[in-house]
Amino acid sequence: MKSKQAGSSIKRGLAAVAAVFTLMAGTAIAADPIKVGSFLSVTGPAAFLGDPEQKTLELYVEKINAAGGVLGRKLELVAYDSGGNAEKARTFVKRLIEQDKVDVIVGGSTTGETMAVVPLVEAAQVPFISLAGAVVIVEPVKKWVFKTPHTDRMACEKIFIDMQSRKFSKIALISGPGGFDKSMRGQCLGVAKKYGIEVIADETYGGGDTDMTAQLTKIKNTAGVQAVLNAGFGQGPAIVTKNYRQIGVSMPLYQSHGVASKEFIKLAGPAAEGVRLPAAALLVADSLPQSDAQRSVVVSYKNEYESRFKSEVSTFGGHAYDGLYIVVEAMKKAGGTDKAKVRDAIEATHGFMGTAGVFNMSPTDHMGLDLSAFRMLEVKGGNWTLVK
Amino acid sequence: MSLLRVECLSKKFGGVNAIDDLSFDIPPGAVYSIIGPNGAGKTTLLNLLTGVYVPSAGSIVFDGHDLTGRAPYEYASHGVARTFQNLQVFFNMSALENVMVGRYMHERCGLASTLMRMPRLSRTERACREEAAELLRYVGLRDYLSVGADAMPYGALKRLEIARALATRPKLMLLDEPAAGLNPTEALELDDLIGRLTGRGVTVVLVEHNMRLVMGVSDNILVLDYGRKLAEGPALSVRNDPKVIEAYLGSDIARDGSYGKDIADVVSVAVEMHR
Amino acid sequence: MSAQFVQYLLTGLTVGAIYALVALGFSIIFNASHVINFAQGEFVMIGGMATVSLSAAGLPYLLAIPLAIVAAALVGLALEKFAVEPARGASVVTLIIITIGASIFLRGLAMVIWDKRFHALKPFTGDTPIPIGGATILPQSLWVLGVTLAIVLALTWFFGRTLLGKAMLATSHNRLAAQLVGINVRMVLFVSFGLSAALGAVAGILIAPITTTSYDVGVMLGLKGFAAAILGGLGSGVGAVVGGLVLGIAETMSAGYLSSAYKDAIAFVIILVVLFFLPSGLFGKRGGERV
Amino acid sequence: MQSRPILVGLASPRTGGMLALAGVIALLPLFLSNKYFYDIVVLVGLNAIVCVGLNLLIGYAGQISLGHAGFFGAGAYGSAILASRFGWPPIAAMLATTLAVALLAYLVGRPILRLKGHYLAMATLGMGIIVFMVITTEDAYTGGPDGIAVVPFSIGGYVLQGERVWYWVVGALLLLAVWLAQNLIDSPAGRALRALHSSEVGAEVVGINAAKHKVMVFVISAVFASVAGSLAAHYSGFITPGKATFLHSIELVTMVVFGGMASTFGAVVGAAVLTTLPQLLAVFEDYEMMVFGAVMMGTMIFLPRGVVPSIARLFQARSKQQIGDKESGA
Repeated sequence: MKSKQAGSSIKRGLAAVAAVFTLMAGTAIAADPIKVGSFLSVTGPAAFLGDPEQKTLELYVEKINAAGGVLGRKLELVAYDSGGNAEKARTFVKRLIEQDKVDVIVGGSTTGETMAVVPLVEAAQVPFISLAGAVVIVEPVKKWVFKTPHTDRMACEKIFIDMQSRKFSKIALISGPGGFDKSMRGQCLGVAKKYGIEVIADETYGGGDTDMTAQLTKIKNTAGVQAVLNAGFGQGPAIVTKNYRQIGVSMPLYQSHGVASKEFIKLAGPAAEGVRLPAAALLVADSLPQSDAQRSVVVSYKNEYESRFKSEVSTFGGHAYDGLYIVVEAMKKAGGTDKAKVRDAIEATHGFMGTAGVFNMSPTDHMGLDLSAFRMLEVKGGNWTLVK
Repeated sequence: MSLLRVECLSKKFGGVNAIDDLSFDIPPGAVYSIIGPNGAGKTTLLNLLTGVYVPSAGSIVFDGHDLTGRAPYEYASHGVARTFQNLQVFFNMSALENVMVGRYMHERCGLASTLMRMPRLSRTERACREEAAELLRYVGLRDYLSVGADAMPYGALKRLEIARALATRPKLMLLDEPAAGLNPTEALELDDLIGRLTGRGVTVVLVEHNMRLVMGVSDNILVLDYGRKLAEGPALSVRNDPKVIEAYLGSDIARDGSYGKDIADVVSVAVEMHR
Repeated sequence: MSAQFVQYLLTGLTVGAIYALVALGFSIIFNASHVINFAQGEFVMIGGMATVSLSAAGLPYLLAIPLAIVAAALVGLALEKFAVEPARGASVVTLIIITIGASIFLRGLAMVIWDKRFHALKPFTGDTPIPIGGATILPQSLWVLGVTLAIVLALTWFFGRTLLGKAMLATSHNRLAAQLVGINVRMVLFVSFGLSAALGAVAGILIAPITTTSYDVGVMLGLKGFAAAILGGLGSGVGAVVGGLVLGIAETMSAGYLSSAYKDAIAFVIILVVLFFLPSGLFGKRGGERV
Repeated sequence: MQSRPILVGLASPRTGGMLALAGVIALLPLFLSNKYFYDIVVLVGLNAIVCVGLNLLIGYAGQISLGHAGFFGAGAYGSAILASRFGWPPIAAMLATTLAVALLAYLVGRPILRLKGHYLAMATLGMGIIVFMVITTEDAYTGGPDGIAVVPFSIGGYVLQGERVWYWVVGALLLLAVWLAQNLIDSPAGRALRALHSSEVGAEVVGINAAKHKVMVFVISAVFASVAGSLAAHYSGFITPGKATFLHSIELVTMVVFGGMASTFGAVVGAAVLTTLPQLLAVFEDYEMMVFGAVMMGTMIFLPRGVVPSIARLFQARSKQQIGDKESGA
């Protein structure tokens, strides 16, 4: 008796859900504005990426529309919060493609969610600019997938070059639990040899860990370590930095571009002094020489963002800026929103000056940045400074 | 020949001997009652005799099988069934289903044929349902066939447990205070029911405070005190045993007044006997 | 070698003390209601985040901290009043799902009221490491250990010496009997939520200067606190403290001597092994049901 | 109770519910206007398969598990690794994985199912977390936190691709899962499970080996989760450890309790509601989490038995009342 009732009430329930679906379907008729789809980790462990990215997209879509839009059409941003969950990202990308019928996608804060949706955008043939770091996104090249941040491999290389110049050859690695951390760890282990660097200690910490002194003590007691590299983002690196000073390790500490924001210095406090990391020029916008070609772009982005949101700019939001403008430029070049033409135009991006550096894409390079786009920074007096 | 042989059985709870070096035999076909003051270890003994507790020492041999230390379901599979003082009815099922659970051992089949719902299973299910209904009628619960156990009165639940125990087709049935909480009419009906059980060839072990019931139906009585055997024998001889009277009169009132009515019963019976 | 050991031990004790505070919160609510309050971690978060925002608003710690604790306690009371109380009589699993819902709600609320970023809290008394036997300890870790000790003592006094505390203890042993002797069981339930929320908040405030805090720190700390409470034996105060310390030390020792990647897994294996031999945890109530 | 006429038999709760579910699955495509909706429904179906199995464990046998995402993840990664890295035929990969997960569940279940209540919850939670940690750490095989790509499912050269094809596959499998679950529930073994839920001692003394039954249902529910995980991996074409987290375990339990414990169709409804809800709530943006939490709390406060049983009870009460009204009116 009970389950018969149950059966009929499911039917009702499903019918109601289906009705809602059809209603939602009905709203997607007008195709007049250019639709830019996005899915970002606005909440969850990667919120520090997704949050500034979303804000940047909103800010600049508004700005572009205020200036008359693109090709006489307004931009419409359709953004979903994936919470850093690859499954959710997949579903939202289906929604963007099938339901919202977006013209292009700029999003994907993390590598995991980016890679999860790659098969979808490839199948649906929608140009997609990822804002995530790992090199696997563009290597091997996927026809419809591009990315704007520097790769983790480049970060490793930049750091190793700096280490080389300081005559370090034996280092320790400590990395977090996230995809970014693991991927960067893998890349660093992969390219270390090329720079004559040997990783003699390799430790990890877990998500939500409150203390890393145990791992660092182990590193401290490993004979021969000359420098330590921490691949990670979020609160982990801040705790590592604090614990590092607490147990009195004197070797130089390198962080990754995953903490390239003022917030890191705030979180780690005085312990951050002397920490080096590779990052885009954005973090040192004001101290760039007037002659620097990048200066005008990064200074204006920094000012726009900080005056609007009253919070410090990060390189992550910059990646969204770069992605959005590469797409806009490509549409202008393609003279419309034809997906294949826009894709070709993105691939032909040349000499575009973004917050991350100069983009020169090609059929074999869907990122288009080189090592020169990275600057080595050091925390001095509670601020980022360029390492000369 | 005995159906159940208990030798030197002991059970300790943190240094206290709840059952202390107890030995007895139960012949088949009898009604064997276990009485004793509160805390004498009667329920502990039943728990030992059904595998709910593992004995600290001693052995339990049932129907020629040494079951010492075995799990309750193994006791059941050899033909030991029981009811509980604190009801262990399946309140999430109907009365009928409760009894059907009791048929479990005689009906179960392989996982694969269960999942695929083989036709054979439907047939045995139907037979099981009918037999369970028959048993409910047998214990006088014909009105409760499809009623949820959570909606049944206390007296009916006690009989439901008996029906469930019967469904296992036991050789030995242990009843833990079946009359507790019943009104006099229901208690009388119980008398009759126990009589019919032995008629079916089931040996009955009865733990009970209601002395009229015990004296009326028992072939043999075991009197426990502090986990030890105080007396054992036919109803008449136990009644007249001064040690038994002493135990009941001397200790129970002082120890615990909660079973006042039972004590009064015992006292009146004992005093009557002594005259 | 031994300096290394001391370092692991000090770290483990600090982390473990925090787990212990969270576990105590679990146990107090469990005793009053037999509910595992999965929103316990959110109290930790509220404590830390409220202190961050209050001190950012210019309040000194002496004001900000008590206010944050009161705020968390109020949230705990509200949780009891508006979510647990109306569901009285529901099954334990249902109540657990309600607290999971509450924890998602509170996290969402915190995200809207505050933000999604990590925040640092200044240590109470500087951050110059103090050397101990070749290892070092932060002054804040001493605060963590000291305050935890003080709380454990205070709770011992509360449950052993005060009427309300005894009433709460009595309720946990036998709810019906407690009701019969005139204890207001609903009041006990209410107070227990307030008390464990306050404990959670204290944990959150103590640890924030060491680890930073954000709207979702409660998830992991709540989980670890639950693990500690189970390890020690649900409902046992001693168990919660011992469970927390053992868990914390097990984690750092595994990270230090075995594998940092699997340190949490090792900690959970230890818990599973303990439960295999002691199915009610280290100090849990023994004995089965009576039949 | 006499044998019932065939017609009544057809309309029995079991058959009726199955027919209703089959009807919904058959008719739902009429409302699904694009692949996105199909995708959601496929995800609902996969979650529902897990929940139907989990409900056998939680709702019927009364044993909690906060680790089933571990089995789901193990199924997904087992299939993914065998099929994508070692080139096994997907069907063989899935079967081997399912067997391995069943064995894992058996080995884990035997010791931990002796635990009761919250202790069991903790033990299963710990087991799930250990599985998760292995998946994220052994990145040489699993791709680590970033996940790995999975080849499409194929049987004998026919490749299962596209949401619509998967819709029918998952729909059929869900029906199968419900059918198996219902068969189990309406059997001696099913009654044994419900019995030991209510009183373990009571069940033992009528000859039920409680430990064996608990392990059996634990293994069955793990197999359901593992198969759903394997399918999810092939369907998505890419998997990350996200689906193996303890948060997902809690999500699964929530679906079961939300829909209604000890109700197979409740499990399906719970999966449907909690899978679609985040999609509907996406419009709330920053407030999504709050609304989701509030919906969960509210539902459980006002429908403490879960959606389906509570509503069923409501209807029963009403129809009884109507009959009463008629009788008194006549």
